[in-house]
Amino acid sequence: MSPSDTTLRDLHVPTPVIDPPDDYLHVEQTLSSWIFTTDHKRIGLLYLVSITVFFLLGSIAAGLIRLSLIVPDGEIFSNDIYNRLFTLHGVIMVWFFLVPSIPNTLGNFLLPLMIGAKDVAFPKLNLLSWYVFVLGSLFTMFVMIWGGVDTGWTFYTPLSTEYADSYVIAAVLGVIVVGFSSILTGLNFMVTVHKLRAPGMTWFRMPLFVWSLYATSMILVLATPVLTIALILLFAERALGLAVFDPANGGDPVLFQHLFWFYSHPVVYVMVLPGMGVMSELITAFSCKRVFGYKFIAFSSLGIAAIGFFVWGHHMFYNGMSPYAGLTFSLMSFIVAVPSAIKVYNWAATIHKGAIRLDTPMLYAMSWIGLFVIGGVTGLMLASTALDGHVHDTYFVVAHFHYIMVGATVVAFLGGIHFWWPKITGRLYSEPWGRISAFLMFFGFNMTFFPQYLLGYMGMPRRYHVYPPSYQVLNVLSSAGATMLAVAYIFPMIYLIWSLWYGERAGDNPWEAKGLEWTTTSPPPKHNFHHMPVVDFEPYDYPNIAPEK
Amino acid sequence: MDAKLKRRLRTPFLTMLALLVLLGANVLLGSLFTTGHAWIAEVLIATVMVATVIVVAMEAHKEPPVIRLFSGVGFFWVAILFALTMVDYTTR
Amino acid sequence: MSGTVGIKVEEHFHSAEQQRETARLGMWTFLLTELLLFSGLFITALVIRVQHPTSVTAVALHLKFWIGATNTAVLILSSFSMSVAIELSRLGRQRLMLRFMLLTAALGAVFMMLKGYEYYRDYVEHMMPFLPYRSYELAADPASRLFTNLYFITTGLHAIHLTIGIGIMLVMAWLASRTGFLQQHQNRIEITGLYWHFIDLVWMVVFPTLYLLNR
Amino acid sequence: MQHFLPHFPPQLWPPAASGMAAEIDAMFAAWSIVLFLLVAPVFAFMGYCAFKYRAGRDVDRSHREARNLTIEMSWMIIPFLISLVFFFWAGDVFLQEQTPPPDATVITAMGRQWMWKFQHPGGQWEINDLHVPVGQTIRVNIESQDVIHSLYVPALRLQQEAVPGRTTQLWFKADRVGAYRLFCSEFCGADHALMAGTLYVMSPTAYQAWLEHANNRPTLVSGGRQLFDGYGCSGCHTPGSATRAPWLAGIYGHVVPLQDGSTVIADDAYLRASILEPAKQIVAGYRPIMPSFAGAISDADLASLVAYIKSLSAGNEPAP
Repeated sequence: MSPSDTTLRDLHVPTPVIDPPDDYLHVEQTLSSWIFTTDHKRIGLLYLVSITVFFLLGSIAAGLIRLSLIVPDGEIFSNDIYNRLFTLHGVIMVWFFLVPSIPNTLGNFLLPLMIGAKDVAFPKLNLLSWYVFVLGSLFTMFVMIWGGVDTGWTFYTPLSTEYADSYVIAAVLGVIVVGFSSILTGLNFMVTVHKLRAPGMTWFRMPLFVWSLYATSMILVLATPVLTIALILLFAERALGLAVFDPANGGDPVLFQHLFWFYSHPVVYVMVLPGMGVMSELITAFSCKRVFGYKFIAFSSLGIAAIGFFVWGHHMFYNGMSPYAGLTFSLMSFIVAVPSAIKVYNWAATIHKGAIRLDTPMLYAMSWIGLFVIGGVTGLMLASTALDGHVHDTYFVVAHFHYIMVGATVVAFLGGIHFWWPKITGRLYSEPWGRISAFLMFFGFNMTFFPQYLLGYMGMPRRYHVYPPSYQVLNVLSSAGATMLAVAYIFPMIYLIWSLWYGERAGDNPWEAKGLEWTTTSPPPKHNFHHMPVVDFEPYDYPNIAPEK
Repeated sequence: MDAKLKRRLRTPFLTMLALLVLLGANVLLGSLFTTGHAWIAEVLIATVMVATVIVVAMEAHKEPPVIRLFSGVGFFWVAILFALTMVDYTTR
Repeated sequence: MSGTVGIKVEEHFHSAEQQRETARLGMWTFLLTELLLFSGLFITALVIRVQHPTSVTAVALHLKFWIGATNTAVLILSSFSMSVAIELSRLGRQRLMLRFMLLTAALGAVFMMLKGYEYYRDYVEHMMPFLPYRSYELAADPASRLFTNLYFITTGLHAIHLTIGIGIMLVMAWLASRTGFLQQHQNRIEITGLYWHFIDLVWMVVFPTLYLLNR
Repeated sequence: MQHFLPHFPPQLWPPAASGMAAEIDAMFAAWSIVLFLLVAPVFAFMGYCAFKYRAGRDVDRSHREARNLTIEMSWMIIPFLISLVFFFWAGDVFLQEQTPPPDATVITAMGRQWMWKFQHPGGQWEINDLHVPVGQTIRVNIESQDVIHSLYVPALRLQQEAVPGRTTQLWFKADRVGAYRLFCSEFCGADHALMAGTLYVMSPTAYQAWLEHANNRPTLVSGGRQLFDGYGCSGCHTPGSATRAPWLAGIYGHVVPLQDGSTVIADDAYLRASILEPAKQIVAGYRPIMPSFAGAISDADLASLVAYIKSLSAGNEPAP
């Protein structure tokens, strides 16, 4: 140290004043500023943490299921434990992870940013929604881990009402409570999109992610109450003796299934639609090109949400429902595939003549399209009545909906998290590790679930902990794939958390993407924008000629 | 009670009268006919009552288009639920 | 006089008008969910009616038709009283509005008392098949249990909604007992009114569904 | 863990035992090919574009379109119309499945936790296995005593749920002699996975012989063993089960200590009473958790169960 330095210090030269960061992460640091926050970005992070915990729990259950199925004779877990495990896995993954996954984390964070609003329409309701979610889901978790529920996540009567010897009442109550959280979020998003758009933000200037969130919210608002009432009737029958479905008195257990699937099929689109929205953002950003057929994609989201309500009976072809109803539902299911196909073709056309960067989010996007398409076309097979007679309730169905729910929702969720991570945290993650994880995810996923298609066509019924030995090779293969999949989940958790401290600073727009959320700082200030935006540009206005590298 | 208030209360009052009359008609039908096709008239009267509440009492007619849309669109979904469920039960 | 009525604009809204419309749209969206909730019960009722028409008629003849009809009238009156309260709130006449809100809540309470009496009659007349220790009037007709049970679930769920409505009404009345309420929160009265009218509307469907059709 | 070494070679296609099964295989194959043709070009195109138009490559990017109504409408409508072929094909087969021919032989299937009971027209019955003659139309009337089950035979590419309170139907005409798997495919509780058996498609003469052969009717004891699983007794009355209940091997004829300090000799009457009214005489050290089977079990089944319990000698593990 040179003497001049010491003299300078001794002269009490004031240290340069650094403005404390005023972004939403740092503006207040107390615990109560987090748990009583009404800031949609912080609530999004609260949700992110909660659903990650549930995802871990659900994955552990899945891992134990795959472990058990390595041997055909059910020696690893007893029937009761196995049944409780897959019920736990189903309930957690559907209601505590997939339904809130993209809408409540990325959606909460991005919706106001993307339409240029300061917050969602009802910030307090938004926080209430998180509390309701946490209370309901923790209660259900407690019940399912300490007591156990062995009805499957579908709670079919009369197994759930009379015969199951487990804690159905409490679990059903918890799921009803979590339903209110979905309703509040959906309500909030719908009203926000209608009423809080920035000046100039017309409907056709909204990002496609917002369109898909709107369609998702529509489903949440219109479908969740029917689940609530179905479960209330179940609760009344089991807990209070107010039987409505009881076959011993002439009640119809199929009616419960009608009510249940009126919710539970549309809710599949709650899982997929936000994923499709994320895809539209990723593909345009990494093709550096305006999306092909904006209006078709936008309206196809609404189309899926609406037609999705007409198809629930394709879960019920062989349960004694009238064959004419079966044919009606089958036809509607063929129709609902149309808007999904539109999207896929339009994304392919978007890539054409773009300037494509194969960064981590784009890798997730590409694998998303592959997995979603496989899941989608096998869905068409399942919608074909007679074919469903063979593969219904087999591993074919299991593989199909995992291609949709994991392949489409989880991959989109991870892709979206990677894409917006710099915006959320202001940091960049390690790109090489990101790419490795994306590849692992794709291969691990296919290795886990493709064999299940074969198993299903071979005739292995689902929810079997004991199975004929000739199915073992494919089961072992599937379990091996599951370990790879587990690694692909753990990697991002590690390097994303690592990046919080050691990641490079991201800057406002590391991907050179378009959209209002990239015009503000990373992380955004508490009220999202330093100057409230006025929108006078079209969505995805990428330059017509790709930038020179 | 001043004139202004009186003028404003005319619609609610007439709404109440209309609803009571409709209810009276329905009760009459219900107490006179226990079988037959009186149910068609009864359902129609109930539908008119519901429409009156939504349009007049809840002032949907004064609202911006989006709220008018929301006040009606729910019935479309109710119709889906009813129609497709009944496809099953009427053709079994 | 109407100059004294208004809304305190919250931070994330541009204008009072935007906030007002947002709140109303939010309530209408919530009512959409309520509509779908109850329609799940109505479709159940329809299915039971289609599958067991004679049993349903047998049950309907045991339900207290006249109490149900009176209760419908009570709710129509309460809706009127709510409408009056809303009109008063728009004119800024807070004290008179307060009385009509209390009247509305009181009419709701009358409904609940009649409902309670109806349940008591059901108990006396052995129309509670879910009570294990008590015989059931229509025991010879097992399918009738389904509709009787649905009657209790539907009226019970409606009663819960009405109780919440009365609660909200009392809280609003308590808030409105302070001066200056309407200058800041006139909006809330309108929102409460929407909910109240809707509960009324639900009963207008419940009444024919359970008591009236083919009795 | 004798099954830890996987079974090689893996079977990758299920056997088909009826004409309808062959048709469904054909439908599956045709569907797969059509879907492949609809999807593969998209994947190939995306792969090609991702390679050709990588950022930084100097390629022609002019004439970029943001929309094209003709193209969009055509890829919306054409695949849909193609797929409709399969809607009609599948729907046609589905309606055939749902309308059994009038001349079929009727077999009754009763599902209950966790067994299938099949009853032949001549009164012969069997548990979990079903014997049918080849080349003859068989209609199975399916009922359930408790929860929803589903009778599923992969080799027939067919299943039908058993809904309590109703009778559903499934029909088939097996055209290949053999033994095929039969499952319950709708989750029905703890031992759902064990509710499985075999469909034996036999030559008509063999079937006749089977029908007439007395040995094919289960003896009291062997029938009782299946009922022991079927009524769920084995769920608790098995060594090492999660729910603690006394293991019954060798109990017959011995002295049993009861909760209230008294003792009783386990004779026929005691075994019967314990099944019908288990709460009356609780064995010392156990909790009164067993449900009553009064009214839920027929006298014949009760006799079989008691016979089975008697047949268990001390130390004898239950037959696998």
